[in-house]
Amino acid sequence: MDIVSTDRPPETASRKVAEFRPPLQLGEHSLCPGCGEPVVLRVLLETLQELGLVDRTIGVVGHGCYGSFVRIMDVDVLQCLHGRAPACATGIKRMRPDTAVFTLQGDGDMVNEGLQEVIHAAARAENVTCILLNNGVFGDTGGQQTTTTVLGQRTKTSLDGREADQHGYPIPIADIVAQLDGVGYVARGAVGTAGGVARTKRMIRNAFESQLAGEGFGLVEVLTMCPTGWFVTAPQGPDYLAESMEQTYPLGELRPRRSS
Amino acid sequence: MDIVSTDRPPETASRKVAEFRPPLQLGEHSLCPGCGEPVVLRVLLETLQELGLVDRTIGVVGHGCYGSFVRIMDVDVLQCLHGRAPACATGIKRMRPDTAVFTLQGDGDMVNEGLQEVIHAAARAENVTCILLNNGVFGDTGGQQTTTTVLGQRTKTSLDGREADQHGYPIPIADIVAQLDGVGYVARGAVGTAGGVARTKRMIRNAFESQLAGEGFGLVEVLTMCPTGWFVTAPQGPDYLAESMEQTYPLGELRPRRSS
Amino acid sequence: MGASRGTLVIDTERCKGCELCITACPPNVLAMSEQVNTTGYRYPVLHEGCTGCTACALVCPDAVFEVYRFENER
Amino acid sequence: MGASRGTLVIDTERCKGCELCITACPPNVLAMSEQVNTTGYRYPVLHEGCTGCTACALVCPDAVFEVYRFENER
Amino acid sequence: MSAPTKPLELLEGSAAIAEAAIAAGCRFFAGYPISPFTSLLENMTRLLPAAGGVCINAESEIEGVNMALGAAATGARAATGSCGQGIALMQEAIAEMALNETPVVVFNMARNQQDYFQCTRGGGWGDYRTITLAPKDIPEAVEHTQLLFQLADTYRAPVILYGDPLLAQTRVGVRIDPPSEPEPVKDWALDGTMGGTGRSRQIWTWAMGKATDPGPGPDGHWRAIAEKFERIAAAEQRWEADHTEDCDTLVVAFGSAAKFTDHVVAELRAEGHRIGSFRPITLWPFPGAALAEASRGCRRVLVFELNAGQMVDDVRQHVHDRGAVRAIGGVSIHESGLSYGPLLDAPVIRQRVLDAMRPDESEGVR
Amino acid sequence: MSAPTKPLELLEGSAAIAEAAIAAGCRFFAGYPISPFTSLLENMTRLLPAAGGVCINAESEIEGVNMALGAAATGARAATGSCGQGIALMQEAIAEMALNETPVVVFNMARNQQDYFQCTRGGGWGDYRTITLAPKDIPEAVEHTQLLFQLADTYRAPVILYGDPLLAQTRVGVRIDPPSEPEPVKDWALDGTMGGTGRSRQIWTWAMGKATDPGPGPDGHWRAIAEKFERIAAAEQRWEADHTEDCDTLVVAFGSAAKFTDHVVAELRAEGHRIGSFRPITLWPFPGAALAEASRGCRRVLVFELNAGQMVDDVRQHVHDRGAVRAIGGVSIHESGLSYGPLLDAPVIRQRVLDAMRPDESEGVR
Amino acid sequence: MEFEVLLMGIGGQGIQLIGKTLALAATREGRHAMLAAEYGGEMRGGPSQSTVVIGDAPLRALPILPSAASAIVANHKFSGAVPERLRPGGLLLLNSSIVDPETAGDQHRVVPVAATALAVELGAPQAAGFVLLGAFNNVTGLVSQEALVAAMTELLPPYRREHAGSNATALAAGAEAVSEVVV
Amino acid sequence: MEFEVLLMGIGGQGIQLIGKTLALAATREGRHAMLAAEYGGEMRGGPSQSTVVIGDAPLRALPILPSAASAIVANHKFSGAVPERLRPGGLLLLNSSIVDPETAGDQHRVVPVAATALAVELGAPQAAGFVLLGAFNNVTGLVSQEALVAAMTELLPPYRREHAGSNATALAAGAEAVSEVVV
Ligand SMILES: Cc1ncc(C[n+]2csc(CCOP(=O)(O)OP(=O)(O)O)c2C)c(N)n1
Ligand SMILES: Cc1ncc(C[n+]2csc(CCOP(=O)(O)OP(=O)(O)O)c2C)c(N)n1
Ligand code: SF4
Ligand code: SF4
Ligand code: SF4
Ligand code: SF4
Ligand code: SF4
Ligand code: SF4
Ligand SMILES: [Mg+2]
Ligand SMILES: [Mg+2]
Repeated sequence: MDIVSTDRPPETASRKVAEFRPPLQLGEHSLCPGCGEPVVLRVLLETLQELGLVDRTIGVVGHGCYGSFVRIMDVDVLQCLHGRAPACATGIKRMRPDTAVFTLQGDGDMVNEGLQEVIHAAARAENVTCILLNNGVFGDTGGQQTTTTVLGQRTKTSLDGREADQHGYPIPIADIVAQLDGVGYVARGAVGTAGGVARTKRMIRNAFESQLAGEGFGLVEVLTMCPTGWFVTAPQGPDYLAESMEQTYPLGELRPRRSS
Repeated sequence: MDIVSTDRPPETASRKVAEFRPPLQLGEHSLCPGCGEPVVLRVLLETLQELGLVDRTIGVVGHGCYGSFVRIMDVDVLQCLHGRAPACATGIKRMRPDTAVFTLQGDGDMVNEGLQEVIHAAARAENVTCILLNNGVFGDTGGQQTTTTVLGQRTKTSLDGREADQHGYPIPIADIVAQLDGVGYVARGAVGTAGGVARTKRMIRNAFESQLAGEGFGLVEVLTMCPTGWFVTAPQGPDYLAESMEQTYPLGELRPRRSS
Repeated sequence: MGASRGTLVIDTERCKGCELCITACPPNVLAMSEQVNTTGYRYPVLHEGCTGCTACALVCPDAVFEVYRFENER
Repeated sequence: MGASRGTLVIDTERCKGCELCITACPPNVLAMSEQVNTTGYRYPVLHEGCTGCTACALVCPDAVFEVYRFENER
Repeated sequence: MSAPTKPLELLEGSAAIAEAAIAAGCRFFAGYPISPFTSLLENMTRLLPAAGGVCINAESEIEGVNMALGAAATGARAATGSCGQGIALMQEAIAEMALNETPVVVFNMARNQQDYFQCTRGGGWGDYRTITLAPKDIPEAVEHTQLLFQLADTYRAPVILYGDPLLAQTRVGVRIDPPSEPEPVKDWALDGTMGGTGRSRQIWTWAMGKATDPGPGPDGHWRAIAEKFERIAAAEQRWEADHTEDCDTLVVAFGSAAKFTDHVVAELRAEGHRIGSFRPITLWPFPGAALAEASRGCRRVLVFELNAGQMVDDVRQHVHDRGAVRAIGGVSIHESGLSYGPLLDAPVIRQRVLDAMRPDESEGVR
Repeated sequence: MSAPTKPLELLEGSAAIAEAAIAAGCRFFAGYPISPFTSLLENMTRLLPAAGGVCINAESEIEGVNMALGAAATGARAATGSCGQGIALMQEAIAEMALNETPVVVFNMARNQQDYFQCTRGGGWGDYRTITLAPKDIPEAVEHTQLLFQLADTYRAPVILYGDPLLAQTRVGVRIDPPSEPEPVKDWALDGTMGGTGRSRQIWTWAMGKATDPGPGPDGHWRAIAEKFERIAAAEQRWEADHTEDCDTLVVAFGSAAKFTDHVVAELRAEGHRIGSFRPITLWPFPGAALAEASRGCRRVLVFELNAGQMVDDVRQHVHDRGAVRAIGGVSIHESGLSYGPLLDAPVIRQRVLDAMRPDESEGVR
Repeated sequence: MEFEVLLMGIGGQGIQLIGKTLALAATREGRHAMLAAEYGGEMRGGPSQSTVVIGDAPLRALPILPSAASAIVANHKFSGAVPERLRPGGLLLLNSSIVDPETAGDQHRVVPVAATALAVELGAPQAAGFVLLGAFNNVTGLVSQEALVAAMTELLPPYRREHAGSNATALAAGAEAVSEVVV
Repeated sequence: MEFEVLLMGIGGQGIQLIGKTLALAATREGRHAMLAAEYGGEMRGGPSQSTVVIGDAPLRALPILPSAASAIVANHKFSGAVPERLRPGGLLLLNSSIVDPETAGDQHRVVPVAATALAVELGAPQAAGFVLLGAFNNVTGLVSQEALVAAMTELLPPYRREHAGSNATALAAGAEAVSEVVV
């Protein structure tokens, strides 16, 4: 099998169909090898670009590994307190109703510390888009159990695996939010496979379009790999995601847009 | 029609079928005329007595008009911070697994300030019983909108009636909790009618029995009249409850005991 | 109103006049007094026909009622 | 491996060696290098048969790929 | 200050503050009911929408303060409030706003004076201080409300009004004038327009900036913040001193309580005592130099505060002669738990002052 | 203190503290990850179940502290912890525990020394103080941990350990002995047994008691609490003073930083400087009288703290000559935001001390 | 000059409303007024008190009055504080339908008004407070009777507007009842 | 006497593990040890440093050393601080497979060890750090070689126990490599 040279664009007639990184990304991220979060950042930024929202978007970013994205996202952004992004987004959207407002939060941020914020914002029908990066652990602090950790998973605070008796059950936040009045769009994607990435991107696009149409609260939960916090190798990430997380958190549109 | 003398027990052979107040109630409450909360207190105390839990019960009481019940409940009790009762109850139950632990909270306490606490405790499958007195307002502070205020209701912070656009939608907490893993029993009663009171009492009894059987988290939501906060007269309370609140919050067992 | 199968003791001083008992009484044998108690509230008075069903006691927030059921209907 | 309908530019210095692209490639034309980049990671090399499907670029967390689709299949 | 033509309006303190805030340009308010703050929230609910603003009955204090933070981040004049417990819950966000420089006015309609430390020493995290104004009465609360919006914007910092039940619930005739100073331009505010320019905006306590335009990071940023607070400390001290030229006994008090001590001091002055009064108007920055000056030559500095001794810490740091300081206040709570107890009463205070002035009293440090 | 027979264990500070806590009888722990507190939580997760206790990875700091409150209310020795932001979120509950008298140990594994006010002035609500111990190294942290459980129970109050990344993450050889004092009997604890007796128990900040047995209510109760804190303030001051008999320059520092200043002071002493050191071990109660004594006759009192100036407030209140006080510390943050910056280094401190001692320096108050 | 009024009763007697009416009337007349509510907390039932101060210049009065020139006492239940605070010789207007004037001592200038009885007589039992206020205002001449009526009307919430007429009658009846009292 | 060692490398070279090994070995021998990790925060990749201090009495050393008697440098990338902190004449043990000994200057007693090359030779590329540690310990004689092996074994998590043998070999190889160095 011949190795193809890949150090410069081909000289034969061709069309570029994928770019290194979206124009809105200002630099490299510093996340672990095989982390799923940068993939979501990419599709999010691509979506903002594609929807023409570049100069009227305000992002609110929580605390987790993705927190460092505030340095490389070329949109106006508030780095807020752990868990509070939906409340901050509320203040922002109410004062700037013409902007597209989104939050970027992890499972620790949204489903642990800020569970109340997201549910209340959803019930309040705030017209904002929340994006949840669910890797089932606190990645940033080294892999402790969050409320979304699946049963049986070992973390630094569930040493023999999460046990329902001792540690309780995972909370399927998207399913809960999907059932509230006041909600415009809820979906759950995953970035373990190329198809999953593409579908996730469509979900994020739907959520923003729903916001632009004023349909109410939007949530896109994205299952992301955290090999570091899962104590698996990077290549094992997607399989682990499919075999453990997707079983607890089935993918799909949990609340499609009313118009669609 | 003759008026019957009612200032002393009858002299004819008779059986007392209802007592003034349960032996566990140490004195009078100071709540408004027509308030539904004291009725729940009564059936709660009767239930503890009937289940023989008198000397192994610990109550945790939140902040609301019912807060003053800590002065008249003859059980060991912690008056806790607004909204935090389920967390306190967790610490208590984990250290005293042989006691029956309950919380007494209002809608402002549980569904506003402490939404996170109750959902997390439920998902954690804490083996405690939470009792929600849902009157759809902050009664204690004079009748402002809570998350459970029904659409259209006038409060001091929704002057023209709660409007979805401006104030969001009510949160049906019992329905949410009922769907979580880790939950043993969830029901919703109301105390506007005698039948409702009787059914509510059975629900509370079921919840405690579920706790004693170690089945996980229990929640009994009780719709209670708050004529003061609803700005209606006391006699109008039950009708208002039936016509507005029960429409949004249907009564019944939302998660019956597994064993039953 | 038929004969009484039960009766009440009404601790009128505790009553706060909310009238919940009035509507709760199935045979409709409770009515509010003209007088007020020392706190200024009107309170229920019982007419013939009580069945001893305890509905009034169940709904009363202020523990005003004791209910008795006669061994033999009067 | 059939003929290539597309090809890549691989910015090997950015690669962190996670191998997500390897399994993502439908025709299985990516393999990890023996060499390491200056950060010490192995990186993907492309063999003949790329379809230009962009799967590798979609899954790569580190924006290592540019994908080109040939106007005429080579 | 007020136009003589405009008639007085009889307003509850909370209503006066709400009107003053709206006149000052407040366009976002979020709060959660708690006595005696509730009436401010209710007045805002009533008045703000008509002024084109938004008032949210937030689901909790934490959500309320973070909504206000978000609103302020867009450049809107925003406020929130509560009392004791609720302000405690806001401490993380108040520190955050100090460190990420979002200007929000926090109305602490306290139940009493037991939250002096809470206002002046924070309790959030990191090095920050909060400008705290403690009006003695409703007209001053109106003035302070407007001043606070200006100070918040000038310094890009959260600021606090320390009120109490008397300020919240008393009704007096007041006039609300629009503020004299214009709202500053906020080029730092997030309006969404800078995306894609490479110079998009960022609000972040760590101030690390964007990859293309690095910020100072936490070390540089927090040192800059600390310097800013030193500047504020130097520039924004406010106080009121009366009869301090020749006084022998100085009574120090703040807020509503100072209104009472002033009354007592005036009485005793009239009776010939060499007594004066000192009132910190800004609890932080504490007017230390002015207190040192006012207390020069005093044999007794009597600190009257309705708590177990909190401001006395600041008095001791600055008073001319530390040995002269005596605490004559104390905890005093209404049986409802929600307001002052019987110690806040002119005759009682008068007695305490007289007792402290008795010549046979040993002049020890408490 | 330690039995000479037991070998040293090489333990990370967090592990040593966890073992000390468990040896002291801690049976409930709830915490939420945050650097550098996380490792204490992880060690508790590992060790507590085996000791028959419960460790919960709480869903948030607020839930964690309230779980600990509940556990403590039953009489169990309970603890929680966090750092800056998380402790800020706990302030309402810390005040609550002070006012409803539930003994909980709070481990503030801080990122730096910027949370002195947070620990010593609260920020919760009402009049309360928290005993705060600031160990200078891991062996002392072990000792303090055990002492804190005892103090918490003795005074029925929440207490704080003020740690930092150096204490959390350094490994040293330590020995953990069981504490000498027995756990006090807790007849106030809720065990559920008193229902139906007419004397059922109640824990409540307002202490209104039961209808059949009224309590003092908020006024009486909070005054009693204030008196209790005065007793603690008198009885529990702890400090360390070195070379203070004849010194001309006194360096005041706390916690890990004091370990560094001690080192510098020892060096300078050895070089012939008349320099001494003073370390408050209890940040509250601040050892004011001891500092007054130690600073008598000093021309300079140099306060080294890694913040913008917080402890200096307490120093100024108590030092013999307020005019001698100079702050020589400052904000200094690691680029990660999570630990100390370059100022915490012996050579740097030495230079600051020497600069401050230069005779040509004007000796002003900062 | 500042003139202080203590108002005391129990919840439901309209004490707060008559206090507001008096303060608003004075404000509308261009005077300075203060209305301080004694804080009852969140306890229901029980005492209702307020104080009104009226003056021609910006007020110096404290929101908790050390002493007062006059008092209106609608119920004896919680009026223990009155004798303490009312200055000797001060005006003490009593609802003599409920409070026995004999119990008032001789320190003060007592003016009894059978307010409850009068109100019932007028067919407006809810308006006893306004009877007292009308009487008080006539004795003191603090504000004009028209200003009182206007303020009362302004303060009624829409759903109570129908009481405006009977309240005004009560104000007038109160004034009438004390028209021969020498101030 | 307290003896200080600075350890410097980049993440993944096992710097933390060899520091722990040394400190644990000393502890097991009944000595006092301290291991301070330079705090890298939550940034991934980048420098890895630690310091070990060993003594016979309770230690007085600071957790951030003002100066040290010796250093082990596994990578040049972030070793800028070494010359500053290492006392003149101190021992500087270099991984000469990566760091050019020429760049070390003449202030210190430089001992080069081709640790990476040696480790690869031994078929245990992960064990370069232990080669350095073995060499360092042989030069300094801080602890017994057996104690090092025991500590290393104790520290390996169960799923890495299979490395124990090759790590021990690496320790020995390092010691061997410098056996002729005069201390
Ligand atoms: C109030 C507060 N508590 C704790 C932290 C510490 N903290 C920072 S990031 C983080 C974990 C976040 O987990 P998640 O949101 O799931 O993000 P991930 O790192 O997994 O992507 C935590 C607990 C904090 N910053 N603030
Ligand atoms: C942190 C905090 N915020 C606010 C309050 C004030 N507060 C006391 S009771 C109450 C209302 C409670 O409403 P709910 O729980 O519905 O009880 P209800 O009075 O309606 O029975 C509030 C907001 C408080 N005590 N603590
Ligand atoms: S710890 Fe997990 S979430 Fe964080 S960067 Fe690494 S892989 Fe991603
Ligand atoms: S305000 Fe409502 S809830 Fe409170 S006591 Fe009155 S009726 Fe009951
Ligand atoms: S017991 Fe039944 S029938 Fe008798 S009065 Fe009560 S409700 Fe009516
Ligand atoms: S329900 Fe009870 S309180 Fe209400 S009117 Fe009837 S007896 Fe009185
Ligand atoms: S573009 Fe498609 S076929 Fe080509 S290398 Fe990437 S994944 Fe494989
Ligand atoms: S997915 Fe990207 S980072 Fe991972 S191995 Fe492939 S090219 Fe490298
Ligand atoms: Mg996560
Ligand atoms: Mg309610």
